[in-house]
Formats: sequence, structure tokens, C-alpha cells
Amino acid sequence: MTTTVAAKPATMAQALTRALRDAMADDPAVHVLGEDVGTLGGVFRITDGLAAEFGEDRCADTPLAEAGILGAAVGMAMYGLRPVVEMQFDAFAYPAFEQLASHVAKMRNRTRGALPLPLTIRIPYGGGIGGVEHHSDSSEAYYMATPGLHVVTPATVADAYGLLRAAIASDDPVVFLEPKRLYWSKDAWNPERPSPVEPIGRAVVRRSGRSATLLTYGPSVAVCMEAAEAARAEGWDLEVVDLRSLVPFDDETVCASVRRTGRAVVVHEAHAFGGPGGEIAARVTERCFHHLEAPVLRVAGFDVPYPPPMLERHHLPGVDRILDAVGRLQWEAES
Amino acid sequence: MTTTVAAKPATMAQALTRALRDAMADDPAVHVLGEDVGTLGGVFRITDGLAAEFGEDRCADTPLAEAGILGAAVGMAMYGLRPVVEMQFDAFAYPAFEQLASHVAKMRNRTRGALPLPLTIRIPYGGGIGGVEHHSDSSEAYYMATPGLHVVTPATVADAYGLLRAAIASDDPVVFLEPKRLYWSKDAWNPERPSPVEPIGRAVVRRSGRSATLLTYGPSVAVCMEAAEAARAEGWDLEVVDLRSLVPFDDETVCASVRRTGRAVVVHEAHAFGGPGGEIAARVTERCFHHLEAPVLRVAGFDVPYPPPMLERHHLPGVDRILDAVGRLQWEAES
Amino acid sequence: MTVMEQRGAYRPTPPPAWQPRTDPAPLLPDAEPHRVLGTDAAAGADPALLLRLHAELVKGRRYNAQATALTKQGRLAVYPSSTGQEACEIAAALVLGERDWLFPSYRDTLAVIARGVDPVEALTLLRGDWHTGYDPREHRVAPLSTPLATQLPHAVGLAHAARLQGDDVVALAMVGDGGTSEGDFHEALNFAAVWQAPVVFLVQNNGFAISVPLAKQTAAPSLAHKAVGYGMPGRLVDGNDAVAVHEVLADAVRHARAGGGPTLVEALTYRVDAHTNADDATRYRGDEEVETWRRHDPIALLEEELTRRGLLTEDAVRTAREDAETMAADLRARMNEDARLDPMDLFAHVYAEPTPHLREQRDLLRAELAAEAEAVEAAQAAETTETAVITEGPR
Amino acid sequence: MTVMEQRGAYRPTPPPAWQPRTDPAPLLPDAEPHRVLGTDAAAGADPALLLRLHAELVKGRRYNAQATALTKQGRLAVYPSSTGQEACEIAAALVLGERDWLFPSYRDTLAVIARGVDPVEALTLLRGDWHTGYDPREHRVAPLSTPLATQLPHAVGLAHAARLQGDDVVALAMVGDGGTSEGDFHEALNFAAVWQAPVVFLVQNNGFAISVPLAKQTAAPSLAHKAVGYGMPGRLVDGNDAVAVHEVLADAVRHARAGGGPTLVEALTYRVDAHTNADDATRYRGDEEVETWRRHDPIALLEEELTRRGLLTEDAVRTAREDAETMAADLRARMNEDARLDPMDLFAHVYAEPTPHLREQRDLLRAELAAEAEAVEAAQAAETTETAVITEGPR
Ligand SMILES: Cc1ncc(C[n+]2csc(CCOP(=O)(O)OP(=O)(O)O)c2C)c(N)n1
Ligand SMILES: Cc1ncc(C[n+]2csc(CCOP(=O)(O)OP(=O)(O)O)c2C)c(N)n1
Ligand SMILES: [Mg+2]
Ligand SMILES: [Mg+2]
Repeated sequence: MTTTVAAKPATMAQALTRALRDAMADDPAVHVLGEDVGTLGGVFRITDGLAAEFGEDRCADTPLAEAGILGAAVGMAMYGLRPVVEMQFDAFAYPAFEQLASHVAKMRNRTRGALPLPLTIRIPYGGGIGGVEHHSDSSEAYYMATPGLHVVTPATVADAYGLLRAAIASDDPVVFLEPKRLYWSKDAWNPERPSPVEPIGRAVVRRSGRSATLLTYGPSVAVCMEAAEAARAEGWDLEVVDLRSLVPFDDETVCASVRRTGRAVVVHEAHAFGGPGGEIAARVTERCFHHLEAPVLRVAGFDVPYPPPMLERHHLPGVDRILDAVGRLQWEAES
Repeated sequence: MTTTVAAKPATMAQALTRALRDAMADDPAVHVLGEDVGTLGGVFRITDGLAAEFGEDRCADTPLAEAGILGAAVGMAMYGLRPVVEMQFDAFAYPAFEQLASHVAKMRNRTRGALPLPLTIRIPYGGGIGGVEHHSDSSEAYYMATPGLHVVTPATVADAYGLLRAAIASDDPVVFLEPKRLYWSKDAWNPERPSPVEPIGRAVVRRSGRSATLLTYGPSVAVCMEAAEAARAEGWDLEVVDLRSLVPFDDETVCASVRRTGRAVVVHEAHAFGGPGGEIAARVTERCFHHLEAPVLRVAGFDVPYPPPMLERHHLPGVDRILDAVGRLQWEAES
Repeated sequence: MTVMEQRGAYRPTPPPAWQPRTDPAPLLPDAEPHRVLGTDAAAGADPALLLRLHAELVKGRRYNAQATALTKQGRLAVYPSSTGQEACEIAAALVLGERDWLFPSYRDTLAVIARGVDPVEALTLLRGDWHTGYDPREHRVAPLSTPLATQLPHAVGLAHAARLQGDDVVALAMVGDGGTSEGDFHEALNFAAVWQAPVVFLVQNNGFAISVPLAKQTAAPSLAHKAVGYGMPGRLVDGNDAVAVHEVLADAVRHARAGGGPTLVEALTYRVDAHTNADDATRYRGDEEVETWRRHDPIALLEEELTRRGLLTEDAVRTAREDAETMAADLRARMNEDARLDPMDLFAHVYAEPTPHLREQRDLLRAELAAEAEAVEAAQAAETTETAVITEGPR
Repeated sequence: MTVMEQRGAYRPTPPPAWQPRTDPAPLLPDAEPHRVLGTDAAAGADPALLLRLHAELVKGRRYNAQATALTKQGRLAVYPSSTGQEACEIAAALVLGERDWLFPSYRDTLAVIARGVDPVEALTLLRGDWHTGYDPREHRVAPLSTPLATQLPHAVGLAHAARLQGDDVVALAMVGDGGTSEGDFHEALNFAAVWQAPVVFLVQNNGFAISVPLAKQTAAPSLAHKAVGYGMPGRLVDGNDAVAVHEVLADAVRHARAGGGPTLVEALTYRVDAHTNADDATRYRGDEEVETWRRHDPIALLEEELTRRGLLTEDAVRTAREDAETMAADLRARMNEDARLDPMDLFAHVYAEPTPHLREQRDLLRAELAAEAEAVEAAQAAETTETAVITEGPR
């Protein structure tokens, strides 16, 4: 019926907006709420046009109170809605932490399944945009450490659409982390036939390689792809796995890759100590120990509060730091 | 001058009370605040007698608002006091999460050292006491993932005193996690000559062994000691390392032990996924890879919301589960 | 660049929107709490309501006593008694219609069962076999909320969602005096007022948050005075006067249902028992204060009026007492049965579908349980000749 | 067990402590905001104060303009202008004594520099070379707080600590209308009132939280009406009337210093510029509203009075303008110099002593920087023959 339209470049921001729009159009239970999401369309314009199309009740500006927003969304979900909450920036989700940890993550379990919370919490996260303090945190470690939550993050335009649709369709609460420095990244993408809803929980091999595996997600995927290109000059053929979902974790895809390459580096912006990489390295090692030629290494943000804009380039995992880590994978031992 | 008094059995609760008392007596800047800490002496009676001895201004009942308590403590510290905050239970520290993550952990760094926060946050944590929902969380993963905090937890009566004194003496914020099921545990301890102030950041070998190392802390130390005893029957001579401090982490002591034994299991009550054990296993593996005969394994709480009292015994890492893990350390490979 | 340079352009006038957006006067609570019992207004009270309230209060008090007794027998992990506060508990449940929702705080088991939840299911949390024992949707009763005040935004969201869908639903949310200090209280009331959500907030001011007396909790003229700061009416009521509480709450529910928005009700009452069975109230308060409040007992207040009107017949007294005893006996009997437990439930409801790593953990526990069962069997077999010791606890 | 069985023991009486603990009437704000300029009271205003305010307001506006210009030149990451709100900003700083503390919100750079902080140091956060650029203890100015309302409990704690030590210190804490919706606002005000801490809370109600207008933020008669719910006085003032704001704040500071406890002041003002340079205000508000407020400009209001009194001499105008221009030129010049940066600072202040794992990371960065420097040198050497490209960004 629909004429096939060729894929055109679209930004991740556009794909996210489109996902929200389609979800709202498909299901009247989907409601968006948050600070500035209505008239303004959000500070990143992800909710642009939704209030105009669906009314301010379906895309509602709230008072400035994150615990109140998330708490109200819990009540809305209890009544059968599918709220999509926007937290304005990563660090401004912290005031809602109690609602998240004590209610959002626990309500289904508490009630033996009687009160599921089909709730999506969109959080723009990560740095690299020159944001001042509190605007560049990578807080996924907190969410990973909270059973009852799904934690998902796209790295491509297509996944932004597919994963957000999947998050909204999920009957469980999903923390949906949007890599804010990729908002304006472009990809060929066909908005007339958007990518199918991605199942949550599947990693994907973004680049095949045989020397070592880079395990990464969100904003660091592009950096790893760049590193993999650069690594060719050093004679390394790197595989890049985009985790896409931190919870559930796709051990299968990850371990298949690491078993093949025998070496792995986890790359993320979040802090190293107590960060996501610890879990990832530990579980990969538990499962692939005898396939490993070297310990799984981590390239991550330093264990410091996120730096001011002028210093962030020193903090963020970059190509050189990734290649240095690859170089430390004990290649001598092999030959 | 003081006559030497023989060590008598004391509970961890008594040692903590004594540490607070001595700190307050030594330094008028030390103030205690929290819910029910004054007249009542706290729901666990750790602050018992302090309001009577030092007045209600120095040991103050606050309104019921954890963010307010911690936020006020930040201001008090900015004015030169050394506040010691009591959070009534682990899960009731969550409302204060924003103050903790965005201010307590960052104020020194934010101001290039001009505003250090000598602040101690006491949090009774962990399960095993038949507490209903929200009364048994092990939330140390959140604190470990927050640079700027020290995270400390005692496992013995003497350490309870020494580490709490050190926490209060520290010029940095310390999250002081009190294993609530050890409050009534007893040890020979001499309150007339309390143990010296422990430096923060040193692990200790609680039991030497040659077969494998159990890396643990807080409430799980006693369980590991019991497991080590039981392991003798299986022919395993287990070493038990009590980490005592999660931040800073004592790589030296830990790695020395693991290099010696070649095998390690991390044991804690906190959730496995995204929990402290991931970090510990990952860093031990990074540093001791070629000494390891098997991957570092983890025995931890399940990745579920803390269970109700009647089911908690199935959740908590017990002796059998630890021994099973030790049994999975690929002993065959050795012989 | 300075203003002076552009002076011609300026014609200072008072800016717009300075009038109060809402008239504060009607939002302020009266200086005296609303009372019916012991006043002339009592004569107008419906006899059927008086008798209904009486029967429920008597049963409620009996429930408190029975539940406290069960803690002593080790059948409940802990019980926060609402003795002395029965009027609030019962009225809160009775004013609600079929489709309305109740959002109780941890002390409000009485309100939960007065709404129709099975008394044993209502105790699941405190017994320790699971967290919430009833289906919240079946009874329109949210889980008893342990983290204080955190359920209030839920009530607002639910009521708002219902209203957006054109449903005629009111949410009544309960919180203690201590809970009003939490940020979530503030955020919930503000959202409710801005959204004009059909919510009634009932603060039971029972004088204490565990050991902390009201004077250390707030310096406000009354907690009801907080309402004006959100733009909703605040009402003060004698929380031990069941008829007055019923009247004020019923008014607020009607107001909310009619689209009038939320109301904050402060009921002045007293926690006669200790915080819970585990608490020692003598550490922080004197008998005298307790005695004063015992003389303002909700049941006694109601019985005075019933007696005055000749409604407290022997029959009524007997029925109320018998009903209460029947309930207590049933509760005792059922609570003395061991709870049915399935350890595998740990994994069943964390997500709609267990994640792969939860499935691994589930398999681990299943294997452990099988091994345990085998050991028990083996031990039982061995018992014919010798005594086996089965260890309990996390071994 | 039922009450009836013990009826003899009961003598219902009204319970104690029902009187409002505090008289609410004096805590309520007046219906009309306090004004001085344009009223008879203006005649009594101290000429020196008027001129001082004027000079500071003019300088403040110039600062806003200059800082906004610096964002266009890429010298500031972002700037939230307080144009139109200068009266509040300046008065907040001027009412404080030497030992008092100011707790600014993120928009309050003007108040910070009016308190004596170097204008360049005050911009460190927004320039992006560090977080806080000044020593808070030197100036008794807390860091500009980005997470809204979170600085309010700090102000309470600091004021309380000072009072406990017998120090004569008042804390003035600033927050926006949007910030009043946060839980931390509530908890801070409650703590302050219970502790009778010497704190003045200044809410600049500028009509918006980014794009969200006040009507979506609160349904209250005024934000000042929130005060009664904590048991502290609430005051409403025309926030564009510098003399009135100064008067109300000075009163509140005096009251606090004298042991009278906290005050909540709501200043009615308007955010004339967009939220920040990055914001597009046309998306959510019309020019007309902005124009109405431009006609109620704080500088114009003040100049009217100065003119009426003959105080706005050519000299005064010239001096004010010149001072502002000097400040702006100095700011421009100094902001055009590149910030001095040391990447190793990342590790220097996380703890009093870097932890072992921070030391490892520090060494890693140090090695990287050394390698980078080497590469630059090598490239420069090579440049004699060919052009070298030095990559920027996280490579
Ligand atoms: C967020 C949070 N903090 C602390 C507690 C621990 N706690 C349980 S009950 C209680 C006192 C509650 O007082 P109030 O709100 O007046 O209710 P009441 O007990 O009088 O019914 C406290 C501090 C809790 N349950 N939740
Ligand atoms: C806790 C928190 N949530 C969200 C934000 C993002 N944010 C920055 S400014 C702002 C609006 C603030 O409005 P208001 O309090 O009225 O102050 P104004 O901007 O008008 O000065 C928001 C939502 C933040 N800084 N902190
Ligand atoms: Mg109470
Ligand atoms: Mg504003």
C-alpha cells in the first residue's frame, strides 16, 4: 500500500520524536510528562510537536519536581496508562531516586505481578557537549544495580526508534538512556517505514573483527568504531559489540564474540570504579575464562566528578586511550 | 596513668556508641543528627546517651526528611562542624541521594578544596534480621559508583570503633555502613583502651589459607569465616580477606592474597548484577590474571528486590553457597 | 546601554498578575478543629452511620489488640498499632465509593481491612511471607507504603489519570505528621493542586514520629495550614471524633469528585500505643499525656453520643463485641497456620519475564532446594537409626 | 476488650494542644506586594541608598549584556541572564553583613559579584574552566547551585551551625519560582522554622521555569503563602522595586539576626531575556507580556524617583555609566584571555588525598599528556618541511 520511500538522513533526535509520536498515535494510554516537554518540546526538542498533536494532557508540562513527576507517573501506570517520563538531564534524575529504587523497580514484585509498571524513563545522559556541572553524568551504574529495571541505550538512529518503541511497549519499567551527544548524529533512516520494534536485551555486532572485542554502548560506540578503523594501521582487526541493553544483558552475543577473539576491552564514559565495566568484565571473565589471552580491560571515565567543559576531552575515552588498552592485551604472550 | 583493664565482651552497637561519644568528647565540632537519635537514642540505640551527655543541640532529633538532614549537614560542615548523620535504615537513605551524589561527593572538588566536607553518614545496612521491605537493602554499589565518597564497613567490634573514629576524623565524606545484623555480635574488646583509630583504606586478612581467597566485608565476613572452617572438611584451606573499606580499595592486600592462592570468590549480600563484586572481580583479574587458576567468582544476593523475612535465608549468601562456588574454581585443571 | 539612554521608552506601571491568583481566605483551616460529637450538631447525625462507625471502631480496636498479641507469639514480624486512631482509619475507608482508591501508609492496616481487604492478606507484609498480600486493583487499595510519604504522588498520578479518562474516581491518601516533612509530601500536594486532581490527603497527626514529638517536626500553626501554600483548602478536624472525621472527609471526597480539586485534612489524634511492639515509648513520653488522650478516646466519644440517644442497646453492644471477637478468633486461627511459601517466588515477579541472569539464579536456587530436600529425605531415612540435625538459617 | 466494658474509666474531654501553636495571622503575606517607589514612602528613602542601588543596577544590567555577548563569542558555554531581575540580585547582596552568607542559585551571578566576588571568577562555571571559581569561605558566598533548590538546606545548616556557636551570622538563600516545587525547598524551610535558624529565603518569582509559566507551577495564592505552612512569616514584594526589595530583605535579615527565625520573601519580577542564550522564548510566550514588564523596569522605576528628587545628576549618570563600562571592558578583556588550565586538576581535589586508584589514573593521564606534548613537538619540528595536523577532541 505505502509507496516505498528511500532512506534519508535523519538525526537521532528526530527518530526519538518519531518513536514517541508513533507510540502515542498507536496507543492512547501513552502519556508523556516532564519539565518543559509541552509547549517548548523539551530542552532537546525531543517532544517537539507532541502537545500540539495530542493535546497538553497527553504531553504535559509538570511542576519542577522530579520525584513528583516519577511518583505521579507510577500512579498513572497503576491506573493503566503507559507514562513516558522525561528527566531533563542525567543528574536531575537523582531527586527521583527514591521513587525509582523503592517503587518503580519494586512494584511488580511487591504485588506478585498485580501492579506492573509499564513506565519509560527517558534520560539524556553522558558528556561531550560542553555542558556545565550536572549536565554530563553517566549514571547507568546506579540503574544497573537496581533489580526490577530495564536499562537500554541506543547508539544509532534506527535503534533510537526501535528501542524507544520497545521500551514504551514493555510491561516493565525501562530506563531509556539517550546519549545526548548523538542527538544530532545522522544516519540514513527511513521514517516512512521505521525500523521494527527491537526486542530489548539483544546486543549487536557493529563491526566484525578477529583480534579483540570492544564491548561498548551508547555514545562510546562511535568512538569504538573509529578506534577500530584506526587499529587497522597497527595490524589489529577489532570487533565492536554494541550492547544496546545493559539490563537484560546479552551474555550470549558478548561471550560468542569474546570467545572468538580471546581478548576484550570494555569502553564507556561512566566512571571506571564501581561502573558498568566492572560487571561486564567480571561476567565475561566468569564465562570465557579459558578463552581469554589477557584480562578484560576497561577504558572508562576517570573516577572523578564529571569535569568542566574545557577539561572533558581528557576525561572521555578517546581513540588513543582505547588503542593503548588494546595494546596492553598482552599480545607478546601469543607469539 | 589509667589502669589496664582486661578486654571484656562488648557488642558492635556498644563500640559504635562509644566511638561517637569519644569523638564528641574530643572535638566539639562533632555533631550528631538524624531521626530519633536524640531522646530515643536511635532505633538501634547507637546514639543512646549522647543527647543526655552533650545536649540536644549536639545530638539532635530532626524532622523526618532525609534530604533535609543531609543537606543541613552539608551546610553545617561548610561552617566548620563535623556532622555525623544517621540514616535510619539503608533504603531510607534514598531520599537523600541527590544531596549525596550532587553535593556531598562533589563539594570539595567543585571548590578546588576550599569547601571540604568532613561528614560521616552512618547507614545501618544489610539483612538477616527479619526486617520487612525497605529495611534490609545493601546499597553500597550506589556509593561505590559515586566518586568523592569514602565507603567503609566494619565486621568486628574493634573495627566498628576504630573505623567510625577514622570516618569522623576524615576530612572527606564517609559513608559508614553498619551491618545491622552484627549490632549485637560480641567480641572481646577493651573499652578503656579502645582500639586505635584505623586508617581508612586497609583490608585485613582475617584468616590465612592457601587454597583460595574469600574477598568479603561487613556482615559476610562472619559467614566466610564459618565457610572457611567448614571447607577444611573438603580439604580446602581458605584465606578470608575483610576489605573493611570499599573506597579506597586496598588492591595491595587483596592482590597479594589472590596471587598467593590463585583463586578467589567475592562474597557479599548486595545484588550480584552491577554490585560491588563486579568491580572487585574485574580489578583483581586485571591485576592478577596470570596468577589465576580460575575466574574470580561471586557469591551474592540474587538480583531481586530484597525478599520478605520468611524467604531471606534463601537469598543471603550462606556457607553452602560459598562452598559450592569454591568447588567451581576448576580444581581439576590443577591436578 | 544603560536604561537612562533609552529613558523615553519607559513608562513604569505596576506589572500585571499581582492579585493573588486564588483567594487565600477560604483555604485556611478554622482555628478550632471541626467537632460533632459532644456538640449540638451531633443530634443531626444519622443513627445508622453512628452504629456502623461504632461497630467498625470496636472491631478495629480488637484487631489492633489481636495483631499486637500475634507479634508476641512470633506470628508477626512487627505491628504498628493504630489504637486511639481508629476513627481516622475507619472513616477514611467508609467515605470512599466502590471505584475510589485508598493509598495507605504503613500504619493503616485498619483502613485497608475496613475497605474490604482480607485481614490476613492485609498482614502479609508484617507477617513476612511477602510484601503486599492483596491485589491492589481488586480492592482499589494501594500497597501499604513503608517509605513515608512516597505513596502520595502515586495517589495524585492515579487520580489524575482517572480524571483524564473521564472516570469518576477519587483517591484518598494517608500520611502521618512526620511524613509531612518529606519532600514527596510537598511535591504530591503541589502536583495535585496544579492538576486539580481529585485527591484527599489525610494527615493523621498523632503527635509523634516514632519518638519525635510534633514540636520538633514543625513550627506551623497547624499542618492543615500547609494547604494554602498549594492553593487547596486545609481542614482541621478532631481525629478522635469519628463523625466529624467522616463528615470532613466525605465533604472533601464530594468536592474532589465534583471537580473541585484536592483537599488537605489534618486529623488531630494520638498514638496511644508505642510506635510498634518493638518500641519503648517510656523513653520519650510520660504516662500523663497518654492518660489525657485516653480520656478523649474515639470509641468512648462515640458511645457517649449513642448512649445519649439511646442507640447503644444491649443488642448493639453484643453484636459489635461478638463481631469483633469472631474476627479476632478467625485472625488468630488463620495466622497460626504457617504461611505457605515458595522460595521460587523470589524470581517470579521481578520482571514480566525473568532476564537470562535471573533464570541462572533461579536454576541455582532450584538445585539448592532439591539438594536440601534430598538431604532431608536422607536424614529422615537415617533417623530410623540415629538423630539427624537439619540446619536452619542461611547455611 | 471493647471500650464499653471499661466505660467507667472514660471521661471524654477535648484533648490538649489544639490551639494553633503559632498565630497564623502575622505569618500571612499582605494581599498587595510591598512597594516603595512610586508611593509616598519613597520620599523617606535614603538618597545614598538610592544612588548606590542605581549604580549597582546599571552595572548589573551591563554585566548581563556583556556576559550574553560573551556567549556569542564562544567565551562562555552558556549564560542565564538576570536582566529585569537586577533589583532582586543587587538587594540580596547589599542587605548582608560582612560575616553573613549568600547561597545563590544558578542565575544569580549578579548577586555573587555584588557581594564582592571577582566577575571573572564568578563566571568560571559558565565559562567551563572549572566548577566554582571563587573561594566560598573568602566571600561567604556558596557555589552557584545548578541543581535547583538543593542549596537551601545548606543555607539552613550553615545558619544553624553558626547560631549554635553563638555567631551572629545570617544566611540568605535564593531560589526561583520553579525551584519552590522541589522537595528540597520544602525540607529546607521546615528545618529552618523548626530550628529557628537565621535564614532568609528569597524566591525570585520571574514568571517562568524555562518555558513553564507560574500557573503550571503552582495554584497557590502566592508563593509567599507557603510560609505559614512552616510557621514562618511570608512577605510579598515588588521585585522590580529595588528599594522595596532592599527594605523587606533588610527587615528579614534583622529579624533573623535578632533570633526571630527565618522569613520567606517572594519577589515578583520577570525574566525579560530568554532562559539562557540557548533558549528560544518565542516558543512559549508573546512579546506583549514582555513589553508590559519592560515598562515596569527596575532601573526605570528607580530613575523616576531619582529624577523626581533631583538626584539623577549628569554626574551620577556619567559615573554609573562609566563604572559599568569599565567593568564590562575589563570583563571582556579578561574573558578574552584563554583560561589557564591544568588537566591534572581533575585528580587534585576529589579527596584530600587521591586514592590509590585515582593515582593510577592520574599517572595514565600524565603519560598521555607527555606523549601528546612530544607529538606536538615532533610535529612542530616536522613543520619546517610539511604541515602537521594536531587532532583536537577526545582522540
Ligand atoms: C522515608 C522514610 N524514612 C524513615 C522511615 C522510618 N520510619 C518509620 S515510621 C517513622 C515515623 C513516622 O511518623 P509519622 O509520619 O508521624 O507516622 P506515624 O508513625 O505516627 O503513624 C519513621 C521515621 C521510613 N519508613 N521512611
Ligand atoms: C533539580 C533540577 N532539575 C532540573 C533542572 C534544569 N533546569 C535548569 S533551570 C530550570 C528552570 C528553573 O526555573 P526557576 O526555578 O523559576 O528559576 P529561573 O530559571 O526562573 O531563575 C530547570 C528546570 C535543574 N537545574 N535542577
Ligand atoms: Mg505520627
Ligand atoms: Mg523562574
